[in-house]
Order: sequence, then structure tokens, then C-alpha cells
Amino acid sequence: MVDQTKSRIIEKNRLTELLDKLAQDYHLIAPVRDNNVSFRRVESGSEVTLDYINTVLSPKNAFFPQTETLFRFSRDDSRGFRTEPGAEADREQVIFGIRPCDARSLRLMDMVFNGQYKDSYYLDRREKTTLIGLACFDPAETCFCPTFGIDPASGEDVDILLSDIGDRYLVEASTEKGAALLDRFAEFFAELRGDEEQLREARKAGLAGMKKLDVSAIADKMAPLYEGDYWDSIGMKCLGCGICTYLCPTCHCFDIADVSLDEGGERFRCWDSCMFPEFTLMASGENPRPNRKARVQQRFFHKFKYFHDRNGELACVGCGRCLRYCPVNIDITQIIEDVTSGKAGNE
Amino acid sequence: MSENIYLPRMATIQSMRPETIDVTTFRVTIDGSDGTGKFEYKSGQFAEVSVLGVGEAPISITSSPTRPEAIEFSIRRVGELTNALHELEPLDKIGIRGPFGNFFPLEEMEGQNLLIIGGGIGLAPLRSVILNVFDNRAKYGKIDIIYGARSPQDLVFTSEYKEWQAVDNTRLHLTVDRGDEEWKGNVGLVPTFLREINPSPENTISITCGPPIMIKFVIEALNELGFSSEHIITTLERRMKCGVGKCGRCNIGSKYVCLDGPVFTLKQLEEMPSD
Amino acid sequence: MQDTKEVQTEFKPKILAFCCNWCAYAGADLAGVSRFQMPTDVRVIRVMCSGRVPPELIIRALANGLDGVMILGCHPGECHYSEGNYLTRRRAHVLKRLLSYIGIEPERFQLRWVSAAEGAKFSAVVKETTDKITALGPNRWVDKR
Amino acid sequence: MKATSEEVQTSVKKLFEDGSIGHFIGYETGSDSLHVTPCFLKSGQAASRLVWNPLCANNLSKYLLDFKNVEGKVGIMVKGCDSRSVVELLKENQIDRDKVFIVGVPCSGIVDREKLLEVLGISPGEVVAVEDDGDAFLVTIKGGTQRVDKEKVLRGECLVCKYPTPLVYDVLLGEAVSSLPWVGDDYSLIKEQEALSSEEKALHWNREFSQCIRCYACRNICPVCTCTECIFDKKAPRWISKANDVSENLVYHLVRAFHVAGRCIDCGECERACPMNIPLRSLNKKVEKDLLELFDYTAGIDVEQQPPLTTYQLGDLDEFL
Repeated sequence: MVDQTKSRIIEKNRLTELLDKLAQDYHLIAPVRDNNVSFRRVESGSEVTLDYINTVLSPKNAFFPQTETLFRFSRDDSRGFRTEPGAEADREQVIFGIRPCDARSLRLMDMVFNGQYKDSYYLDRREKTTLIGLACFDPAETCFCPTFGIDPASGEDVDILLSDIGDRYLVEASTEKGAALLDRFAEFFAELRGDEEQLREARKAGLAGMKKLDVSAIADKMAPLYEGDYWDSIGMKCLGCGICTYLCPTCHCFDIADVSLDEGGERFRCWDSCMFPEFTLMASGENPRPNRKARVQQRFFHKFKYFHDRNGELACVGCGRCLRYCPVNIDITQIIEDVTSGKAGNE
Repeated sequence: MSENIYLPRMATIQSMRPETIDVTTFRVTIDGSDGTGKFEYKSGQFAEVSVLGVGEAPISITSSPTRPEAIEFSIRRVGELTNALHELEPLDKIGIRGPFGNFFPLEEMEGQNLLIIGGGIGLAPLRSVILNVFDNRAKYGKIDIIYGARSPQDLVFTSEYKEWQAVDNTRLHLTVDRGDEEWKGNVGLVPTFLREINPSPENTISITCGPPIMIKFVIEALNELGFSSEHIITTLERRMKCGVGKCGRCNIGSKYVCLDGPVFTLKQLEEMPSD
Repeated sequence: MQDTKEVQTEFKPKILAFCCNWCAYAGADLAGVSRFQMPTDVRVIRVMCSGRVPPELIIRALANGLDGVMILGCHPGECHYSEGNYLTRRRAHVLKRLLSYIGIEPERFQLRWVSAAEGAKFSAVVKETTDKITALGPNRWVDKR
Repeated sequence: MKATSEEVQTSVKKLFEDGSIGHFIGYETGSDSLHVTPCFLKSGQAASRLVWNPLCANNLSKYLLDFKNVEGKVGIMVKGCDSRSVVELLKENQIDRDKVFIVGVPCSGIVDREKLLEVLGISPGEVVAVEDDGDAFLVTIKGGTQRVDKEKVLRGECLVCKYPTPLVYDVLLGEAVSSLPWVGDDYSLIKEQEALSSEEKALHWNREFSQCIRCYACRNICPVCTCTECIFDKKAPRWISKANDVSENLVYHLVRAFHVAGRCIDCGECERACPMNIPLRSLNKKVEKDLLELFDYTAGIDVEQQPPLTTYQLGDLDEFL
């Protein structure tokens, strides 16, 4: 149901103007079309495209950049070093156009970066970000987010949800942060006309046939597959590239390294992938995951068992990127089906 | 912004004691405003040691918290970072993060006999336990230390053996894979030596650390000798980076070695996947 | 645009020269001993043969912020190891064209033949290269963290 | 006549039966009717899974490296371009000719999925099948069949392919195709780029390289990237920083282009694998063009031919003096 008090509409022809305004007051991150559609920092509304199903790169870059300075260091007068932490998110940021699946992935990432040790870089950015989501009414054939209890038309994990209902967007704030932003830019939003709910329901028809797999018992069903041949054929096919993990909105593994410049340098972290052999290679030369099979296995066990054991959730949001962009067409939905149906155990 | 978990504290190398041709024990103090930075840890924990400009690596703490004057790390030259550490000199600065990970259950071990089995540089984390129990000698029963290395030249902490042997109700059993003319002790692999010594499992807890292949056969031997898997404790090595359970590479099944380990009982290991 | 021009007049390029031990390195020495005038913007790295310099090194140097890189080796037919310079010549042709394809001007990567007796040529080559690179301005591809 | 999936299935089955092969690498239908995926067989029983159609883009020859130490012969399906990378692998002694059984299929072009969907204005779920029909593809869509001109929807490398028929094979299925009618000047796009100013070129490639996420898919899929330890993975010395910035990405792409110089056969796999759509073929094609002009060399034609950068002639161009 549309909450009349917190909901507004914005005419489509006023959106660019709103984005211009947002770009002035915030770091605005929105989908941009270049060689592909990806979330980027934009300076004006005209750079933004909304003609896409989902971006190639998830917006995780905005919270957990591919390369991020942890701290800088410089030699002091004695034999020591001075250290100085990396840049904090200096301004509030707005992510515009995030899809419900990607928004859910942030909730999963929070579980990693929060906890006993708090990752201030990620959490700080998270805190300073307002999420403006875009409801998904035309999912791709590779989408399967309902599998994980995600409603592609819902604003559950965002601050504000926009739903395209033809000539205008229905705008719903679902958090205080979202409501505050709507107030701040009140001039762009108008009162509901009354037919919004109906228009939205009509658009939801496109979601009826979406793939929804039963994953209720997947973590338990993964356990016995640790031994056995199921992963052989997938490991055989896998090229060991980092596409699936880099594009995945829930993959969070990173490496830490130093750069040394004349009288100092910096320590940075950058995305890393469990698909790469050096990921677990120890200085001694030993590698606990020595082949592609072991690495592929780790990826799926992490998603469907290990993460679940630790955090009570599955580490997948059904965005379909790994399937869509895998050069050898490794199909995560097929793997889920094989595991849950018991087929994987019989191979 | 809250506390930065990736920012190391600066520390000063007070001394570097060569143990073998490629192992050095670094004695380190944490720099603090008053010159004595606090660093509270327990035996079995590790720290992330940095040489700024080169990198960072997890290193187990060799010293005992009962001797708080300095922290010690015994480090073998194996990779980029450990090589850089060996190039340093006393009074040079390094970075320290931690302590991280869990620790040996010394409190639960009170009143029991201890069987400490080490191989090569694997004695480093065990030395923390050894010194710790020596400093609380009355709380523990008989202590047997079985230690082996490839050759007499590869034994670490040799300068301390006399002191260790002099401690009440304590025996140090040394073995090497290959002896030389001067070596008068036992020659043979640690698991074989362990069988020969034939320690009783009664009221005894065994803790072991060493190369994976040694650990595997030591565990086999301990099982034969009748040690239950709750009473076999080991400490594991994995490639670690962040030390705080974020970077995702040190897991064995759903356990992160850096958070849930590095110390595990055999019983816990048996419940994990085999990689 | 005006600003760029002004910067260019102040610009002192950083140039790296890989000099073969058997020819150009001695040539450089001779140039020094003979007190030939030449710019001081070139840093020399001695290698045992021009054939020892793989393309990775050139690319790495340019990406690290050098404005120009030279390989100075023995004249064809004079390689101490018979054929090192011939192989380098082939690689250099391909590399130069590839660099140019992504916008690194061909002048920024030079392969020249300088014998041990050619002190004058060494200083001339250094001067010529420095002038050309000074005129081009800084390497566009630098984005060091 | 063109080879059909059925023909492939029958002949592979026979190869297993008569003991010619112990393994087979081919294609099977993937996650939907617009995708195929590599298929590894250990017996003829499952040969009915095999398909051959204009979606079979993958160059399977890279997988031969995984079968180096396997007992018996491994059978593999190759198109014209794929056969040229097999030639390169043979040239470099990466594989043993006696341990490989090559099933060649003449190829009249592979569909570029994205182009096809755009031209037809449909979503992938609507496609039922794609078949080759001379200078067009027959695309079966729910509710009918459409004929689409090949030139509009072919992959980039197929538009300039000079070797549609495998150059090395043990058995050839279907009739050889000598040339493809749409192929003209293979280097027209390269020449356009060459004509730009240095500033324009730098701007263009800066933009392209800044999009790279260094997933290494282009390297890992490349059939001639065969080093057991890649220079980019080496720790001492470290040639490249893991930090993702444009100058590191430049090092990555240039060094890679150089390392496959004289070995790249333009199968286009790097560009197909790239999730960021970086025009990687352009770099390789440039090197290919120069090697042809400078040393009259084309990779992947003749196993006996000496690779151009491992040899020289006294009379080679000497433009530096």
C-alpha cells in the first residue's frame, strides 16, 4: 500500500533538474552509460541514464572502492614513520538508481564490515549515504532475486524508492533519512494524484514469471558436497578470472599492499578474488586451495554455506551478474538447482 | 570516524637475536607517549607486523605475557616481508597491529600434565606457552617438551634449553631429522620420537605446532597413544591479511583462522572441511 | 592552453637510457672524458646487451613517470653476443608502433646505435632526444598513486 | 553442406567407440538458447549433449593445456580461428600433436549476442534458436522466424576473418569454406585509429583503460597465454601493482599485447570475455598489422614458421639510425 503521508510523485521531466540539484549538494553516484552502464560519480543530471536493467559493476565501489588508501606514511626525523589515515568520505553521498537486489547486498556487506572489529572506512561511507532506489519492473532473464526473499519492486533496503509509473515516478521514503531528503527538495515533489497504487500494481505484472528457486535448505545440502565430484566439472570449465567475484555485489574479499614512494608511501587495500591462485598462496609456497576446483568450490560454499553459518543469511541476492558475464557461462542458478534437488550429490 | 583497525602502532626493535641461519628473534617494544606502549596479549595470539613500504604479515607472538617488558617474534625469512624484517637493525621502527586471534586455554589446562610438541619454527608460538607455564609452574603437572628440527643447526631457542631443563618436573626431548658429528641426541622424525617416548594420555593435554605434514603424523601418533581429540590442541597457519575477519582468505569452512583460530582442538578440526 | 605552454618552457624531462656495457656505456664514458656538452636529464642504467632490455621495462618506466626511454646498443654486426641487437631491433619496431598507437609519441622511446668510440654521437643523441622530449612536454600517462 | 549438431554427435560417438579418443571438448547448450557452454566428455554416451551452431564462440583450445598429463588422446572441436591457436600451441610445444584429435568445423561466422538483441529489439528469453543460413542468420523467436543479415550481427573478429576453415584437423565435418563474402580490409578500423593525433589517442585509451577492473578474464581466456607463472602474478620482482589506476592498467594491457605479439590469432576471446567492453582486439590487431607489414608474418598458419620476434634478418628495417 502506498503510504499517503510519506509518498510523493515527481514528474519525469523534472528528474534531471532534481539530479542537478543533488549533484550540487552531495556526491551523486548514478548509472552512467559508457562502454557499459556502471555507477559513477556524476556532476549533472544529464549524464545519468535510466535505460538499463542493471549495471555491470554493482554500486559496492561507492562503499568499498576497488582501490582505497588505508593510510599514508612518511619518514620522520628519527628512524620512525608518521602515519596518517586515508581520506574519510568527506561529503554525504547519494546513490541514485540502486536496484533492490544491490540494496539488499549492502545489508549483507554490513555484516562483514561490522562486528567485533569495525571497518571504519566502509561504515563511515555507509553512514553518510542516502540510497535512492529504483523499483525493477522489467527484470532480465538472468535475474532471480525473489529466490532470496527480495521483492524487486520494494523499497525495503533503501531510503527512498522511485517507481516508474509512466509519466511520473512514485516516490516513497522508507527511512527518516529518506524523508529528510524529500523535505529538503520538496519543491520537486508533488502530492499523489490517486491512481499511483493502481498504476504500480499494473507494472508489477512483469514480475510474475521471475525465477524463484527454493533455497530454504541449501546450507544443509551443501555440507555433504564438500567431498565428491560435483565441483570437478565446474572447476574444469572455470577460467579462474575475477569477473564473478568483482561484479558480485556481495563479494567483499580484499588484499592489502604497500606502495613505497621516495620518503614515504601508502598502504592501500584493493579487491581480491578467491578465484585467483595467489589469494591463498603462502610465503612458504604452500597453497591450501591449489586448483580451480578448490577455488570454485570455495566460492559457492562461501555463498551458500559458510556465510550462512556465520551470519544466518545466504551471500547472494540473485542479481545474475556472475551468470550474465561469465565467459564460459557457469550458471549459478543451475548450481543452486543441482544442490537443492540432490542432483549434485549423485554425480 | 571510529578507531581505525588497519592502522598499525609504531614499535621499536630493541634487539635481534639470530636463532638459526634464517630465523631471528626480534625483541620489540611498542612506542607510547611515555615510551612504554601497552600491548596485552595471551599465549597463542598473533600480531600483524609491518615494514612500512613493504607490507604486513601475521606473526605469532613468541614471548609470554608473564614477561611484559617486551614482545618477541621469532621470524623465518620466507617472503618479501620477512626478508625486509631481517634487513632491519635494532632501533629501527616497525608497525604492529593486534594482538589478534584466540589463544591456548591455559586456564583450562591448570592441574594437568602438558605435552608440548614442536617442529622447526613451529616452536615459536609454543615458547610463549612454555615460558608462561614456567612462570606459573605450581599450577601445572608434569611438562614434556618434544622438539625436533631438520638438523642441529635448525633448532631454535638453543640458548634457553639449559634454563628450561632446570625447571621442576620438566623434560626437554630433542630430536633432529639428520644429525652431524657433534650431535649426541636423538636422530629421527618427531612422530617416531613421540612414539618412543610413549607419554601417557592420562590427565594430559597435548599442544602441537609445526609444518602441516608433521602435525598430521603427530596427531596420528597421539591418537594411537590414546589422546582424545579434545585433548589435542594445535595452532594453524593460513595466508592472512587483515587479521580481523574481513579480507576473506583464511577461512577453513566457515571458521576464519584469524578470528576463530589460530588455536583449535583436534575435535574442532574434525568438524571442519578437509582443506 | 596558454598555461600548458608556460609549463612546457619550464619543463625538465626525466629520461632513462639503457646502455649496453660493450658500446654505449663506454661511449657515455668517452663523452664525459672528452668533455662534450650535453643535457643532464638522462639517467643511465648499464645492461649487458641491448637485447637484455625487454619491452616490459620500457613500458614500466613510462608508466612510472619517465618522459622518455632510450636503449643504446651496438651497431648491427657488432653485438658482443652476435645477435642481441638484431632481436632488440625487431622488438623495438613493434613496441614503438604500439606505444604510438595509444598516444605515447614515438620520440619518447628510442633505440640508437652508439659504439664505444662514439662519444660525440652519444652526446648528440642525448641532446637530440632531450630536445625532442622537452618539446613534447610531460608524459601524459602518469597517474601515480 | 554445413555440419550439424547431429553430425558432431555421431562422429564423436564413433571416435570414442573406436578408441581414437578418451576425452572430448565441445559445446553444449548453456543457461539459455543464446548461450553455449564448454562441455567435457569422458565417453560417447553423453555425446548427444554436443551442439554446433553460430553461438559457439568459445575458443576451446586453451583447455588442451589442462589435458597435458591425461592418458590417451583428447578430442577437441575447433573452428577456423581456434585451429590457428592450436597451431600456435603446437609451435610452442605446449601440446603434443599425437595426443590431440582435432575435429574441425568450417565456420561462417559467430553471432554477437548483444548486437543481435539490439537489431531485433528483443530480450534473450525470446530467442529459441539461431541457425546459419549463408549470408544471414535464421533466428527462431517465440512466434516466428526472422532472417537477420550477418553483417549486422557478426562478432567483430568474424567480420574480418580470413580463415573460416580450420588449418589443422584430423577430421573435417561439413564442407570447407574458402572465404567469407563480407571480409574486406581487415585493418580499416586500425588505420582510423592510427590517423588520430597523439593527444586524441591518449585520451581515447585513457578512457578505455580507466574502465578496466583487472579481473584478468582477457588473460585467462587467451589461448596463447600459457605461462605457468604470469609476469603479473610474480611477487619478486613485482611488475605491476594491484592498485587499480590507469597507469597500472596501461602496463597490464600493453605488456599483455606485447606478450601475445606474433602469437595472437584474433579469436576475439579477450574482447568477448571483457565485462567492461574494452576494445581489446584493437591493440592486438595493431600489433598483428605491424608484424605483417614489417616482417611479413601471420600467426597460426604454419607450425614450422619461426615466430617473428625470436628471429631476425640482417636487412630488417633500421629506421633508428
